[in-house]
Amino acid sequence: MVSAIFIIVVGLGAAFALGLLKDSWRNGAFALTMAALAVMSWISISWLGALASGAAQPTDILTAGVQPPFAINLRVGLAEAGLLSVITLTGLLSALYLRDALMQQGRRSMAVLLIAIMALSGIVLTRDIFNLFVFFELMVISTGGLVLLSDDERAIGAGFKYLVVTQVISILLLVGIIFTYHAQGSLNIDDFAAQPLAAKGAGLAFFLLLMALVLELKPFPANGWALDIYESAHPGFSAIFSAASGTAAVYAADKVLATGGAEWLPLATFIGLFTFLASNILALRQDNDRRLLGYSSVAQIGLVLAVIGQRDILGDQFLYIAGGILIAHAVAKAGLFWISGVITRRELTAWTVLRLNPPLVVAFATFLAMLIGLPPFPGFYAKWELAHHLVAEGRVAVLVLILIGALIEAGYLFRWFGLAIKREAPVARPKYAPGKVLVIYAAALLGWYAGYRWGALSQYDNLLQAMPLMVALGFLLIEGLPARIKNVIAIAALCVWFWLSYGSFDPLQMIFGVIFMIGGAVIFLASFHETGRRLGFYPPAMLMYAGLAMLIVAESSFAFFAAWEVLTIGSYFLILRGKKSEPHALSYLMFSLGGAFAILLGFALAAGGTAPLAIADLAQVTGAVAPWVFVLLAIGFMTKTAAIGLHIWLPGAHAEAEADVSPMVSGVLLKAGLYGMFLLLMTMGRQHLFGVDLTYVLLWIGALSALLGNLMAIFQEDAKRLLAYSSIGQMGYALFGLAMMNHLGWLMALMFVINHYVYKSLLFLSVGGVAKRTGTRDMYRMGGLIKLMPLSFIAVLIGIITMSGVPPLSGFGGRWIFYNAIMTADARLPMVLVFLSGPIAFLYLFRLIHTIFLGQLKDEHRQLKDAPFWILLPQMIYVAFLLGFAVLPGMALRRVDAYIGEHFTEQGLSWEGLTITSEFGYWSPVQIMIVIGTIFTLLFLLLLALNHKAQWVKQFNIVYAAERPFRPETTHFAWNFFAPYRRALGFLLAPLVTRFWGAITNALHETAEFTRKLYTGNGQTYAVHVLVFVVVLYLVAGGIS
Amino acid sequence: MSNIPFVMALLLAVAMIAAALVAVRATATVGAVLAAGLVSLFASVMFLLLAAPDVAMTEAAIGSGLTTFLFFFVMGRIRREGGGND
Amino acid sequence: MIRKFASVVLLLILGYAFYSLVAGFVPDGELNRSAAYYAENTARETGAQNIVTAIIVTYRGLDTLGEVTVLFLTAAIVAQVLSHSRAPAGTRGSGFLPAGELLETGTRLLVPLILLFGVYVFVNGHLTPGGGFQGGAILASAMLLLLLADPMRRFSHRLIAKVESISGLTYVALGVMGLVLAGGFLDNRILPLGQFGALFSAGAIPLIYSLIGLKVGAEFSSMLESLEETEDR
Amino acid sequence: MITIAMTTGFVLILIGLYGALTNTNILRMIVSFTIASTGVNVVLVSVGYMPGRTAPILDDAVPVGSATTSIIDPIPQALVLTAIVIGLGVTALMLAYAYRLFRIRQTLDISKIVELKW
Repeated sequence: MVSAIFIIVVGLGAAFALGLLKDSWRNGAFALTMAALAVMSWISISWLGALASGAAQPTDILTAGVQPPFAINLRVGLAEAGLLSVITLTGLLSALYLRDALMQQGRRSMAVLLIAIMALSGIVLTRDIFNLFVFFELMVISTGGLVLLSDDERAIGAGFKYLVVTQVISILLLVGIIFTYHAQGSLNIDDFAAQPLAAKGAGLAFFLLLMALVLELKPFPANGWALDIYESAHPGFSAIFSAASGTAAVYAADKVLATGGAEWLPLATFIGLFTFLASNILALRQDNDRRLLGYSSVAQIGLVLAVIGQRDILGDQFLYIAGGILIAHAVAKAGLFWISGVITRRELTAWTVLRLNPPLVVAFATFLAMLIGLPPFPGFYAKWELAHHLVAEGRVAVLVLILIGALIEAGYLFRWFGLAIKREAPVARPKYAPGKVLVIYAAALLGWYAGYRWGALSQYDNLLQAMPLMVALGFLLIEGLPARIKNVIAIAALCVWFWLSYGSFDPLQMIFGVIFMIGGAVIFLASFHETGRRLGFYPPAMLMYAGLAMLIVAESSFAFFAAWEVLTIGSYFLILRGKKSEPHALSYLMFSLGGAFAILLGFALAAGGTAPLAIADLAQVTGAVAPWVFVLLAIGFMTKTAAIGLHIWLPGAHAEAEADVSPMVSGVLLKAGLYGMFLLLMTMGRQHLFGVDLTYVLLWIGALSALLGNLMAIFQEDAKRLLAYSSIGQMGYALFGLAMMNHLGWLMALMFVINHYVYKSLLFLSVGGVAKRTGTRDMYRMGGLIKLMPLSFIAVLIGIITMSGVPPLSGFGGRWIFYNAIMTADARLPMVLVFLSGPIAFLYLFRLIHTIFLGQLKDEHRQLKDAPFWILLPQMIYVAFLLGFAVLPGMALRRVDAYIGEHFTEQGLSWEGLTITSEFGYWSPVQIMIVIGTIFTLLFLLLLALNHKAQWVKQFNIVYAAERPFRPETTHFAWNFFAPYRRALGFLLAPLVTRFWGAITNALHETAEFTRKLYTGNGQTYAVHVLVFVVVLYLVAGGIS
Repeated sequence: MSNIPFVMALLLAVAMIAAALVAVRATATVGAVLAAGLVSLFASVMFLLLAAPDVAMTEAAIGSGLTTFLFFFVMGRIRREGGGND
Repeated sequence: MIRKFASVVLLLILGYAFYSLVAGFVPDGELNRSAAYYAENTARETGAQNIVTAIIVTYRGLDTLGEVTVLFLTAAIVAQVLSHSRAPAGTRGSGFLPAGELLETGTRLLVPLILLFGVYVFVNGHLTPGGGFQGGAILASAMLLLLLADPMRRFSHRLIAKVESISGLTYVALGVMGLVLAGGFLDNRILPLGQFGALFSAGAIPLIYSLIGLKVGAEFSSMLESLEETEDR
Repeated sequence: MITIAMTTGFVLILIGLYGALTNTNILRMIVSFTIASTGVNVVLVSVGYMPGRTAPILDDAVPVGSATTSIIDPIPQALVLTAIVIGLGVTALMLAYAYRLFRIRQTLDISKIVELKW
């Protein structure tokens, strides 16, 4: 093992040696630089490997052959080795990335780069406070030099501002150092720990020292200078500035904080959280990509500082958590800055150009996911552990603030991703320098590798070894294949996964498993319709299904939460594919992540410690915390089922998705939320908060969702939106059934789970097929399609019969169980609401037939054919299934009924032959079928007899008799069909919820807009900010002495 | 011990602060630079009083000498290019 | 105006903090443990008379290496900053201190003396006050005089850069030798400590301090020259 | 003695900072910063001073054996040496930047260099 001091020796030696080379011999100089950086990286990594595997012990390196504190000593432990690896690797890759700029500016700039990396390594290694100052100054000055690599002349101004501010910081630092030295009699950081700072003035000295170090972390609001650098510097350098400098500075602050004792930690927590939240809010208003990344960097470092503030409770997990966040941030931020370097313009929408190079999009998504802490990246594990530690120690407020900040961060990062994916892209594919692109890919791979390592280190399963996830990720590798081949593989994967796992399913898991896997596979049949390669469809779709697959088999809260996030992120990418779905996908993601954070918080509360929690153990949660766990988990699950109040993402997301995606996210994905609710109610049962039975609240939410969802659906002109709103109502029914907390209620909820999957998939597919043919989703642009699209018509007909719950199809079964169920419950008012919403569903469902298939055919639709075969095929499967299920509901429900019977003592249903009996009556599907069939046949024959003289009349097209109307919808008979109802019930539809969430968003944006005026751009003002920061904290801390 | 260093220190302190005020408030940049050099020079005498001959030498040579010249060189360049009047 | 007021308020509060530092300051009656260690052991361990020098070159050698690097870095960056923005041709000279006959003659006379003095200062750094930095500054002042006397004169950039690099490399190499041959990086005991108080004593300290002197002198010169220079090489 | 020096140092720091925060001319800001760093150096040295002792040089007047009781703390001096040199480096760098800025913007007024903001 090579001593770590050689990192410094090699860096310096190479920098000095560069001076000996001829200025013109730049290739040689560059080679020397790269070689030196490679050696530095190699030393760091070999230490990291040895320390991590236990082959080496943390080592002190003495200089001058004298023991500390009398001479400077350096230390390499696991943390140091990890950070050194980050720093040197960032340096190495950035140097490669900066090749052109370095070659142009010559060996001097290469020497500056080498010294910068050397200095950052020194900051990490040294255990001497004044030595730290020297390395800090080296970092500052080399930053001043590297800023010059930019082509942007504004960088000079930014560099100067930076120097001004660092002068102020240096003054504070030196004063702090000398008085700390006076109090301690030593400059060695480890000696501070041994002797508490008791001497008079020592506290203030330490405060100044700490402030200086913290200021290097660019705390809000004393960070305008850093943002200016991020905006104007060469992205290759910004990567270093963010990933390496930030990392080193954080570690310096940590080193000193660790010695100061616990009383300083709240200060760090406060500064960190404040910075994290404020910078994330500020970033909301950024249009400049690099400045946005700057804000995000500042925020992330703030987060790490906040985590450092928790080191008193994190114990030996501290390194895992803080390191996870720090490394994820370093890799992601470096990667994003590197990407920004291959993009020529600075507005966020310029990133659309990435689409012409799909692997770069994957890299982009990887970095974003790492930043936000999504699985399977280190930040995810860190977030999980952190949440549990914080909750275990009662620091819930800190956790909540962190989660809010993370949510805001996800908001602007994914808005950006949405812009890049959905806005118009340039046509010409730009030529990227291969070296630069290679560096970006290297960073992405490192990110995945870090995720793998963190997974291996965690006390839970390594997510990257979970088979479904591996399969989903495998689709990234076969993106080049034709869509149909990938489709076959996808279907096979779902079936195989089901086949492998169904043996261990209980009946509940079985139902959901069939829907998720087999149901998913059926919907995939429709995807055969797509030709070409269909880039970017299969990986997210399979990611979603992987999440679902992992969700069903999840036994621990960790596995459940990981699966939840996986399916969320997969479905987000999937929804984003729709033509106009950019804002809706974002709102979906925001709600889902918010819900996920609620779940995280709930699980953490339930666990009450850091030991893994089995889902089944939720039942053991008691005491004051239990209702809160219930509330949080329920909110989390209800964001997925789009319960009223949390529903505003759904209509857009479901309606704007592609034809075969809508059934996936509606028919399949919504059930994940119900599955969660099932588990929650099954384990935790009735909980009371402030004396209120929470299931009673759920009952109300379910009833309101059912009523309002249906009500909103009737006023839609867009067929898919109509179906989407109806899903809100349908999920409301299911929630209502669950919340009744009795046998029949649950059975009904399960019935809804099955039925909703089938008819919503069916309807979305058929409407999607029609929309594909007609080119519109607006029903008033359609009409009279019955003869042109007969199969679609049959599908819709069967679908709406089932859905509206009239006999003879299985929807009626659902209704029947439902009516039985509510007779056993005693919540009258919500029950009335639910009753009311039944007929309302009729109103809109009937429009699907009436407006689309009946009435006048539009002139431009005369040549239409029925929907494509592959879109029809699954519809026909569903039709067949519905007919079968109508006759034989017992085939699925019977076992479930028995299973539910384990949870509820009261009488369930009795199943005899084909007849089902409850205490209120019986239901024999076959009899009903026969009766209804007979009535229908009789009526039909009667009509034929009465109308035997009827003759076909050519349609008389009035629409185009005169000029083309300005607003074609106003001439359509079915437009605004339910206007009278709107007048009567419109008040119920005031978009209160939308306004509420809109107001929150606006408030955040306004705050951002107002606050960012702080950053006047004047370097002197920034210096004032720095002083204000210190002085205010000095006052807040009560005049430390 | 004796009063002489004490008085000298006091005088030096007053002189330094006065020079510093001049440096900060002076209208002409040249004057400011010279005053700052003077502050440095007084500081190096102060270092001698504080029994720090090494520091005194360094401060005299670098703080007051080289720094001042650096300022003049840059100001010279700027003046020749038409700026630096304020 | 607001800024002035705000600055005054801020500085007053900061001043109060400083005041409490001064007010609470109690000078040590005895040397603290670090200082006491140096007082007792410097002579034995390093053989240097000037304890400050021993600390700078040996005990805190890493700081000093960093410090030299700061100058190296600054010289490089200053050169780089200015290489992008050379003044228009024909406007040479510092503009403040016009050269004259007297200055030129004086320079010729003085420069060798100054150089010699500079070398004396850093070679004796371990014995008397002064050392590499002071000596280096003195060397640079000779260069300064040359520049002032004749702004047209160019010292060889190559020479300065070579001196800079070679002394830097040797410095680092000596440090590594300390690691290999003695107790650690920058240990001065790679050479015999010699007779306490003699010129050639204190192990590698005089050598290192001389290298520092050369390097610092070269760096200062290069900086001065970059700032003075007005056209492309 | 110590109090005078230390107070002077702190006053210099404050004056320097005041100058740096109120002078809009870049060169004047840099001048102010050099004053502040001189102040820091004075503070540093004064912390190491001990009344009645001599400079930390072991010559005939201060034999090795009695060093512990007769010299002042050498460490702050060593630190100040480093700080002075680093201060010069930073000053030089700032000056170079100032010149470059002047070349680009034709102004030395820092309040006019605000094209990067928000």
